[in-house]
Amino acid sequence: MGEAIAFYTIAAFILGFAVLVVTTKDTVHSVLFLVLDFLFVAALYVMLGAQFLAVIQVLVYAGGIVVLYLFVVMLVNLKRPPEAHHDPHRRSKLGMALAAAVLLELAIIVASGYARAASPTVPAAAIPVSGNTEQVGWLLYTSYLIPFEIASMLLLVAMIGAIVLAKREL
Amino acid sequence: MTTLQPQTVHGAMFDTNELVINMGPQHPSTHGVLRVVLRLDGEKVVDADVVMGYLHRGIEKLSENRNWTQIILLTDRMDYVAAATSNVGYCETVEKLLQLEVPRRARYIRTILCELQRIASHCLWVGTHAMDIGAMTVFLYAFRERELILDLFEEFCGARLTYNSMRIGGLPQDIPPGWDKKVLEFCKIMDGKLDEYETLLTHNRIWLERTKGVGVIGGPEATALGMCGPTLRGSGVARDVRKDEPYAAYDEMEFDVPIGTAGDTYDRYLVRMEEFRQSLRIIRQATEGLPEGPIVGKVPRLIKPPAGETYHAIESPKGELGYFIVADGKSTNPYRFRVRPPSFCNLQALPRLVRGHLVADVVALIGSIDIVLGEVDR
Amino acid sequence: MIDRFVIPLLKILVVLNATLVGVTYMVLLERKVIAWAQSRLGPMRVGPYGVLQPVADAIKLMLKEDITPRKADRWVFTAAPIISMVPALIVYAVIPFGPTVRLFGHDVALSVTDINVGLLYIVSVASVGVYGIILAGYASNSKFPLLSSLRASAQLISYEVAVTLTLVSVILMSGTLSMIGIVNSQYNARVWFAFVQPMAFVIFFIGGLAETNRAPFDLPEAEQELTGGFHTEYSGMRFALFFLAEYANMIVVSSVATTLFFGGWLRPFPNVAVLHFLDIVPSWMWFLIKSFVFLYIFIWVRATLPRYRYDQLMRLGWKVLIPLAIANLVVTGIVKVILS
Amino acid sequence: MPAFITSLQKVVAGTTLSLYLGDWTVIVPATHIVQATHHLRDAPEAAFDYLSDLTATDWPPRAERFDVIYCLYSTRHRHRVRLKVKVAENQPLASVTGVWTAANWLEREVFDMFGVNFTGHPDRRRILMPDDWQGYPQRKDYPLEGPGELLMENPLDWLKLRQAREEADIE
Repeated sequence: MGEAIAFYTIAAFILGFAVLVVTTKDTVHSVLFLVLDFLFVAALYVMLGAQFLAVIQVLVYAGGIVVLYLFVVMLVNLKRPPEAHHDPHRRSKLGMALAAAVLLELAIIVASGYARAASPTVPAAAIPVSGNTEQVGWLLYTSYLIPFEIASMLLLVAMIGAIVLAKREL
Repeated sequence: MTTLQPQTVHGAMFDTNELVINMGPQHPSTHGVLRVVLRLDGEKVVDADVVMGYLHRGIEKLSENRNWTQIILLTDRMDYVAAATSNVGYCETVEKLLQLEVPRRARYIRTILCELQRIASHCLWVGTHAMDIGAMTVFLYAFRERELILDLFEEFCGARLTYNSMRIGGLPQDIPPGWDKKVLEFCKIMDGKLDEYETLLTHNRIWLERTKGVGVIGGPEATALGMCGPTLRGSGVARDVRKDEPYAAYDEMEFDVPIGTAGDTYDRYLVRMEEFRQSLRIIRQATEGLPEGPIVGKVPRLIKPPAGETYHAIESPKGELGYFIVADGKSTNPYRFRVRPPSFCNLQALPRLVRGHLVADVVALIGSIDIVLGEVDR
Repeated sequence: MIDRFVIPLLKILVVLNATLVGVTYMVLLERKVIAWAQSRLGPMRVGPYGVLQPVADAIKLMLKEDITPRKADRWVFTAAPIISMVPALIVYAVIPFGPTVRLFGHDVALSVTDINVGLLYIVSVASVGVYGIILAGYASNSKFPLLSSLRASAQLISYEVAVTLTLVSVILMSGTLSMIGIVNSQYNARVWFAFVQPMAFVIFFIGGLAETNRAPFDLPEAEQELTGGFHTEYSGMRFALFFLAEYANMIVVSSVATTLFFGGWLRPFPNVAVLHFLDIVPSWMWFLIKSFVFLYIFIWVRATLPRYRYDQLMRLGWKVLIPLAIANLVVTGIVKVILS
Repeated sequence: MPAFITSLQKVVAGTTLSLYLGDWTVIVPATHIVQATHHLRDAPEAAFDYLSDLTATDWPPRAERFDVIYCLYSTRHRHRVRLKVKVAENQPLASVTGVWTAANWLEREVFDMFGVNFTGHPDRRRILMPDDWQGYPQRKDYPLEGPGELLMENPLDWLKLRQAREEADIE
C-alpha cells in the first residue's frame, strides 16, 4: 500500500515537471524542471531496488548532462526577433497527427503488453554475482558487451565532433 | 563613457559575442580607483581602455596658487606611499632654480630617507602584487616590515604617511639621536625578511607559472612607451636616474642597477626584489658615512626664484619622477608647476601589456607595473 | 520501534547539528590558523581568544539586509544558495564516524546509514552541488558572477572526472562501494589504502581542493579578479549559505579522504595487538583527528600558495591529473589480476 | 653646443636656442615639430629615444598663448634637451604619437588641461577630467572658484548631462 502511494506520488511529480519543462517560457527554468524530473526518476529507481542505476542517473544526467544544457541556455542568445515565432513553414497539423499516432501505438503496446509477462533476457540465476552494482557490471560485460561498446564508440565520435565544431583553430 | 563596444567574433562554425566588463573603479585589485574597461573574448582580453581621474585633485593647478614652501605638503599627496621621495624631488628642483647649495649632511639624510621610502614602497608593492596573484601571506609579511620603516619616519618627522619631511635648502630638523643605529638595525632585520618573501615566491612553481611570459615587452618598445623605473629595467634597459643623473648623495654611493632580460612580470619582480637589497646597501653606506655639518643651506628669507624654467628628475620607487617648474620671477608662487608622474607613464603601457592575456593576468600586470593612483590622477 | 525510527532520527539530528557547528567553527579555525601563519592574532574580541566569534558572525549575517538585485531572476536567485547547501549536508548520511557500538542497550552504527552504493552516492550528490554555483552566477544577472560561475562549473566538472577515477582505484582495492565496507577492507588488508594507492590519494586531494574551490584553485571566488565571484550580489544569510557550503564541502572531502585512504575510524596499525593501548582513544575520535589533519592542510595550503590561472588549472586537470588517474587505475587493475 | 643641436638647426629652419641652469631648450616652429622630433629620435648623435615629459604652459596675453614643451632624454647618450613649440588657441599642432608612443596619454592630458588642438592623435579624449567637462582647467584664465562649477550649472547643460546619464543607466 505504502509503496503504491509512493509510486503514484513520484509518478505524478515526474509527469508534472515534464509538463512544466515544455510549457515554461524561461528556458533556464525549463532546464531546472528537467533536473527535478531526473531526480524523481532516480527516486523511482530506488523504489525498484536499483540503487546503482538511481545514483548513476543523478550523477550522469542531473549532475553532468543538464549542466551542459544550462551552459548552452545561459550563454546562447535566445532572444529571437518576434517574427521568428511565426514560422511560415510550421506544420502544426502534421505534428498533431504524428503525436496522435505515437499515442495510439503506446496505447496498443500497453493494452497488449499486460496480457503476457515480460520475460527477462537473462535469467537471474545465470548471474554468478550478487549485489546491485555487480549484477549491472556482469550484464554489461557479458550479454550486452557489443551494444555497450557501440555506445561508447558513439560517444567518442560525438566528443570529437563537438571539438571539431567548437574549436576555432586546431 | 568608453570607446569599447562588444563585437562579434566570427569563427569557422559559430559566431560568438564579446563581453565588455568594467574592472573598477571599485574593485579589490585596481589599487585604488583605477577603472579598466576590458573587452573580453571568453576570458581573453581583446582590448583594454584605462579610465582614470577619479582621484584628480588638481595638484598642479593648486600649486600655482601656493607659495614655494606650501607646495612641499602637496607633493606628499601624490605618491602617498613614497611621500618623502616626492618631497626630495620638488625641493631639489626649486633648489636648482634658486641655484642653492645643499649641505652634504642634508644630502646624505635625503638619500637615506629616499631609500627607506623605496623599501617601504616596494614592500607595499610585493605585498599587493602577491595578493593579486593569491598569495596573501606575503602581503602581511611585507606590511609588518613596512611598519618598521613607518616607525623610523615617525621618529624623524612625526608623521607616518604624508611626511612633509623636506625643506627647500635642506631638512626641517636633524635626525633624532640614535636614529642611525635604528636604521642599521632595521637593515639587519630586513635582510632576513627578504629571504622570507623569496622563499614564498621566487621559486614557487605557481608563482613562476603565473608571472613568467606574462606581459612581455621588449626594451626599445618599453622605452618608446615612456615606461620608467623597475618596470623599464625589467625589459633590460639600464636606465636609473640615480646613476645617470645623480642627485642627493647618490654620486658618492656604490650600488648596482639590476636589469631583467625577458621583460615579463617575473623579471620585473626579480628587479624589484634586487632593488630591495641595493637600497639596503645604499642605506648602510649613507648611514655609516654620515658626515657632520649643518642641515640647511643658505636659504633666502623669501623664496622667489629668478624667472626661468627647469626640469629635474629623480628616481622614485615607481620610476622617473620629474618636476617641470616655471618661475616668473615676480610672484612668490610658481608660474607653472608640472609633475611627470612615473605611475601615469607606466600605466600607459597597461593596454599594450594585457592584450591577448587572460583576465587573471590583468590584475597580475596592474600589480607588476606598480601604480599609485594618487600620482596618476594628481 | 526505537531501532527503526528513534535512533535514525537521533543520528540525523546529531550529525546535522555537529556538522553545522563544525562548519562555523571551521571558519573560526581558518581565520585563526591563517592569522597565526601571517603573524597576526585573528579574532580576539568575542569571548576568550575569540571562541564565540562564529556566534557573532551568525547573528550579524542573519540581521543583515537581504538584497535581491532588481534585474535578478528572483526564484533562481533564492534557490541557488539552498541548492549549494543541501547537497553539502546530505552527503554526511553515508559517512561512517565509527563502527557499530553498544549504547544504552542498543547496537548503534556510528553512521546515519550504510547503503551499498555509498561512494557513488557521495559523488553524485556532490555533482548536484554545482548547480548552486551556476545558478547563482546566472540569476545575479551580473557579469562578474557569470564569469565566475562559468569558471566554477568548468572546474568542478573537469576535476570530478579525475577524482572519480581515483575512487575507482579504491573500489578495485576494496571490492565494495559501501563506505563501511571500505573501512573494513582496509582492516582486513592490514594497511591503509593511502600506502598502496599513494598516487590516487594525491590526485584525490588535489582534486578535492579544486572541487571545494579552495586555494590554489579558488578561481571562482578570486576576489582579486572577480570581486567576490559568484556570490558578489548576495548578502546576509544567503551569502552565508554559500560560505557554509564551501566549508561543509571541505569537511566532506576530509572525511572521505580519511575513510578511503586513512582507515576511517581505525586506530593506527589496527591489527597490531601491541598497540592495543591506543584504543583508549575512541574510534570516532580517531576519525575526527584524521579529518582535522586534512582540514588543517586545506588551510595551510591557502595561507601559502598563490592562485592558479584558469587555463593552467584546466591544463593541470585534463593533461596531468586525468591521465595519471587513468594510468593508476590501469596499473591497479593489472596488479590486482596478477595477484589474484 | 652639443652636436645634435647643430644638426637639428641644419634640418629645421627657424630654431631658437637658450641655455639655462645647464639645460638646453630649442624653440621649434610649430609646423616643423614632427620633422624635428623625428630627427632628434633618429639622428645617431641625438638618439632621443625617450620622451620624458610632454606638457604645456599658458602665457595668456601672448598671441601664441601656449608653449608646448617636450622633455627628451637619450638612454644611449644620457643627455637631455627640451623642445618648445609656441601655438595659439585652436592652432593645430601635429601629434608626435608616431614618434614616441608615450606621447599618447601625455598629449591627451595637455589637451584635457589646456585645450591644445593636437591633430593626428589616435585617441583624443579627455583623460583626467570627466568627458563632459567644460573648459580647460590649467589655462590661466580658468576661474579658480565659482564659474567652473557654474558652467556645469547652465540649465541646458544640466538637462543634457542628465539625459545622457539616464540613457547610460538604461543600457
